[in-house]
Amino acid sequence: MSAEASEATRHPNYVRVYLTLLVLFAISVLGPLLGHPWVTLVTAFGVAAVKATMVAAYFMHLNIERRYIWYLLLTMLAFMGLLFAGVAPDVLSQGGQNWRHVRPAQSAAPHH
Amino acid sequence: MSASHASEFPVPLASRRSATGIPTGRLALWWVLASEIVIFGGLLASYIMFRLHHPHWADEASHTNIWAGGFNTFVLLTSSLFAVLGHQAAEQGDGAKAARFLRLTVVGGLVFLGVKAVEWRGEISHGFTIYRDLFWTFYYTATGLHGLHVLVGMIVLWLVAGDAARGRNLHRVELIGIYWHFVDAVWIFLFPLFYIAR
Amino acid sequence: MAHAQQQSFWSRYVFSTDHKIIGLQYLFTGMFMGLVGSFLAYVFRMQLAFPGEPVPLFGVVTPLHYNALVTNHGAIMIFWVAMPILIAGLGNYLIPLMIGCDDMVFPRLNRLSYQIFFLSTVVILVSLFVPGGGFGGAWTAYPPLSASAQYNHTPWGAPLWLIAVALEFVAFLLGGINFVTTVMNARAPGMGPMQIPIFVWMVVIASIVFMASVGPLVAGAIMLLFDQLLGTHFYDPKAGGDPILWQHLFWFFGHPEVYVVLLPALGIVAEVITVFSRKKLFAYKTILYTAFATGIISFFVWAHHQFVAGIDPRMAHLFTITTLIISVPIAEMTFAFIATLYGGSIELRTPMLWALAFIAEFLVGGVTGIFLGANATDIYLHDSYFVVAHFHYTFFPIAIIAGFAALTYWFPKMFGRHMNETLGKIHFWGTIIPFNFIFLPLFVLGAAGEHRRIYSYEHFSQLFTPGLQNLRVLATVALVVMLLFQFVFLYNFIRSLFAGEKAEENPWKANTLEWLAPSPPPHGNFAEMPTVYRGPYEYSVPGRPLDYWPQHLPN
Amino acid sequence: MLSWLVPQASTSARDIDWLFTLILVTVGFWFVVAQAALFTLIFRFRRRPDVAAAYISGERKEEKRWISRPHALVIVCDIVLIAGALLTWKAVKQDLPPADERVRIIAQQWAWVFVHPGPDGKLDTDDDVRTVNDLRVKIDTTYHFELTSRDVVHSFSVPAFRLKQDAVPGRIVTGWFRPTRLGTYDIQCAEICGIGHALMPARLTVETPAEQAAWYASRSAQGG
Repeated sequence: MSAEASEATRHPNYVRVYLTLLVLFAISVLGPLLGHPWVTLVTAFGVAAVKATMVAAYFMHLNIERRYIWYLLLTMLAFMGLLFAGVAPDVLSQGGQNWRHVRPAQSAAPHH
Repeated sequence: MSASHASEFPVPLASRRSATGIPTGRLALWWVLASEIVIFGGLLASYIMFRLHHPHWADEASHTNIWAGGFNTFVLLTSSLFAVLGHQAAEQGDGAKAARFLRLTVVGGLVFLGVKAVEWRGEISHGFTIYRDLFWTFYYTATGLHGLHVLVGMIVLWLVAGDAARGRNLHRVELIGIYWHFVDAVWIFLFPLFYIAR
Repeated sequence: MAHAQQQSFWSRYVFSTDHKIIGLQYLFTGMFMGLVGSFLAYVFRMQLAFPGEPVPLFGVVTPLHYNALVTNHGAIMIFWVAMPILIAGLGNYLIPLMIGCDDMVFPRLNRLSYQIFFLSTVVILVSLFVPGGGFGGAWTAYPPLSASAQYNHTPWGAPLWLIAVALEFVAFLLGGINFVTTVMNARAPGMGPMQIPIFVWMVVIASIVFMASVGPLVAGAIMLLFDQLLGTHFYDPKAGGDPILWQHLFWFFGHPEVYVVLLPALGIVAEVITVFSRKKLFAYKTILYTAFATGIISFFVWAHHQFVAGIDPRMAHLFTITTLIISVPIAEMTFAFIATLYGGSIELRTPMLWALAFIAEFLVGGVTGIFLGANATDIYLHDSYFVVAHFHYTFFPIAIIAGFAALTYWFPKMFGRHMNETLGKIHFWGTIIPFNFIFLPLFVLGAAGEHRRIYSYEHFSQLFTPGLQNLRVLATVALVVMLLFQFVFLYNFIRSLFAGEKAEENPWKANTLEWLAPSPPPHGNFAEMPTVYRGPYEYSVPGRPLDYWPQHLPN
Repeated sequence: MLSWLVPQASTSARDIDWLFTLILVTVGFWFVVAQAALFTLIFRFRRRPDVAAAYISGERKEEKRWISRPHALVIVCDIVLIAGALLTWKAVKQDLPPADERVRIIAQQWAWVFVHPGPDGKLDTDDDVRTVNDLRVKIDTTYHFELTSRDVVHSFSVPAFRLKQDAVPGRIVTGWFRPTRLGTYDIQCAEICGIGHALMPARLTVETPAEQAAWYASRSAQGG
């Protein structure tokens, strides 16, 4: 029980974390208004990564969880990176060595 | 720990052991989330690849409602705060207070789904249906799958809140909270992927 | 449930939360589906040997039938036989016993997992009889063929097949989470990581590999189901989709899946060969580390199934390298198993015969995999009968040979009686010899250029020669002989359930904790919860009167 | 080795058969060694009365040698095989030698459509010859093919050429072959494509330039 009590005292101030998240959220919405693609990329996805990490660390208590739970979740993310790296040369690219996509001209027109 | 397990179901000794030091329920929950990461990960990795393959998807994405999506981000963040405050109350043994916070979280989920319903309705009525373009197929599939998780989370939150109000199974307050934060974290990525990037 | 003494048949055997009952439910469902899958194989092999002739117990095989037969044979044998028997059945039955606790950590989740699995079984069986017939797009279900009834002509069969597979995934995700959590948290006091029996380790590694690899396919299956039922275009190139995406999502799961079933099979072999050679397992830690290495590398090899599928040819190099690298840990593990026999006192009881046969036959499957992992030879051998023979030399040892090793080894524990040894040996030889005569000819046929999933070779002049047709007939006759010998097993199994010689707690004089429990173990397993004092393979320790030293005995 | 079972009718066939033999010899060696070790040990250490089993943990260095040395040897063999596979793949699949002629191959449920370049040796001209399930090529001529599909995934497979490539809708895959032996060979579809999967048996004829010219002439006589 004493272990649990000491865990509780290590909890962060949740409201402060929440307010930080709201500020980050505002940045992610306002960033694209500058209209610069790199700024959008950083404010949208960089900030999203920071926000998700904060939620995981402080709300899901990964900061006081056993360390290998981090490793477990990050390993799963790494496997998704692996999947992306293995599939992108075929699905993302327009063509490659000795092959190319043939697609009907894409437009915003409805396909039915 | 063992006292809160009291229920009609005879809990086996196995469930009460903890060789890792992590309570069994929480340990299992981490594995659930690990398997959820790869489900959402597979869907979103596919989406990102298609998105980068089709430049015209940026135009399609400009038709999503960034204000609705942004408001929903705010709602989920707030409901996450309620969930974690509920956990704090449960840790202090105050089941009634925990239940109040969990029910507030459920309200957050309801608002989220309500906004989502209005948003979808508007999009569909403007012709942005699931068939319009593959972008919209991904949009409805990803946000739909996420919405399903929100719905399941709300139901479980409601059940856990009912138990907590009577001081039972207080350890579950933390578990459903962790799940809810995960659903929140998924939305944190869906929001820029489908709304902001255009 | 409150009154344990007055349990009805239903609450005791059907809605039980006891891990042993659930394990047996999985086991018997898997065995039943094994019969279904074998029957499908019998029908299409008969068609290949005697094209156009009506097959006894079935009738004339049309192309639509044939496609549905091979598709569902593959899917059933992997998802409804290998997975439930090796992982869910034996895992459920043995994990709590082997780690010394009374049940899984989530008994009701466990029951739910079986119920979902049972539902998936019903769906897959129903899908064979719906209008249009069962799905016939191969167990890999490549779109656009699988995505549209316009192409596959099975408007009901295809979605039902996919739903059944998805339900099966959900069942095994729930089961896998239960296994991993149980082994992490509920081990008996004193059982450190290096005191866990190899079989338990293998099921845990397999469950983790399954969990990490199946996610993208779950997402992919949702997308495919939307294509089938809603008419979306995830995999339709005409509307911006990409059929290759499915292939990647499928094989990202599909190849690790091979190791998901292989690892528990290797675990069974480790348990059996140590007991029947009275030897400590050679290099426990090495075996464990090679299993981890195999699990991890298995995520890096998937596209070797797609060398000629239209992927970028530069990627094929990377996947050839990783594929050949994975032979290293598996070869090392095999060497360790063979080395375990050195200096042993080998008794060839039925389970031991099966375990040794596993090593001998799996070697064939292992070395022939090199031909397919090497990208250049795969150009020729891809989708030929060489592939079919290769993976049957892996999956048959995994699912059938290791399965029989496990059944014959743990039968006394599960049912408190012994199986008949003579009938067991007859069944062993009657299975192993015909097995080789089924699949060795298929290597030759594949090397001669015969492709898979072709219902009749009459239209191919180079393949419809008398010599090659004789090989097809040989394979089919061998299959029928092998299937007939399974009745020996069924007779022995059922007879021994009721009239076998009574078994004591530890008939094989083994070390692991399950042999401490009564045979069959009651609800709660152990009269007194055991404590562990040593590793599971302390056989023939010098200076001790007995040649085994159970894990639970104090020094 | 493969040429005992199926004719070797292209340059790629020669390369791939060579690799097949290399792998066969290497893994055959391992197979024989491992099986011999297994059966020898089973026989040598069969149970005998009053002979107890040895206690070997396999964790000590001098014991581990027994698996670590074969392990190192397996790595060496793997490197050799990887090198052989990669070089062959590069020659067969990646590097396109300069084309003498081009053909277009279009798969559909359930037939193969072949577009021959015609007497002028060029595709997309008026004298192109379209055939169904009948591909005719000249011996000792390097062909590039453009492969695609109209509906589902098919696979263009000519066992005698050791040639196989999936035909994927929405993609055009380019490959090459150079026939070296006259004759008529089977073309199979190697990827399940529906009810008629077994009913796509096309024929590939390797002929002399004179024979092909005569065939083109007879086609235009019929057509014109």
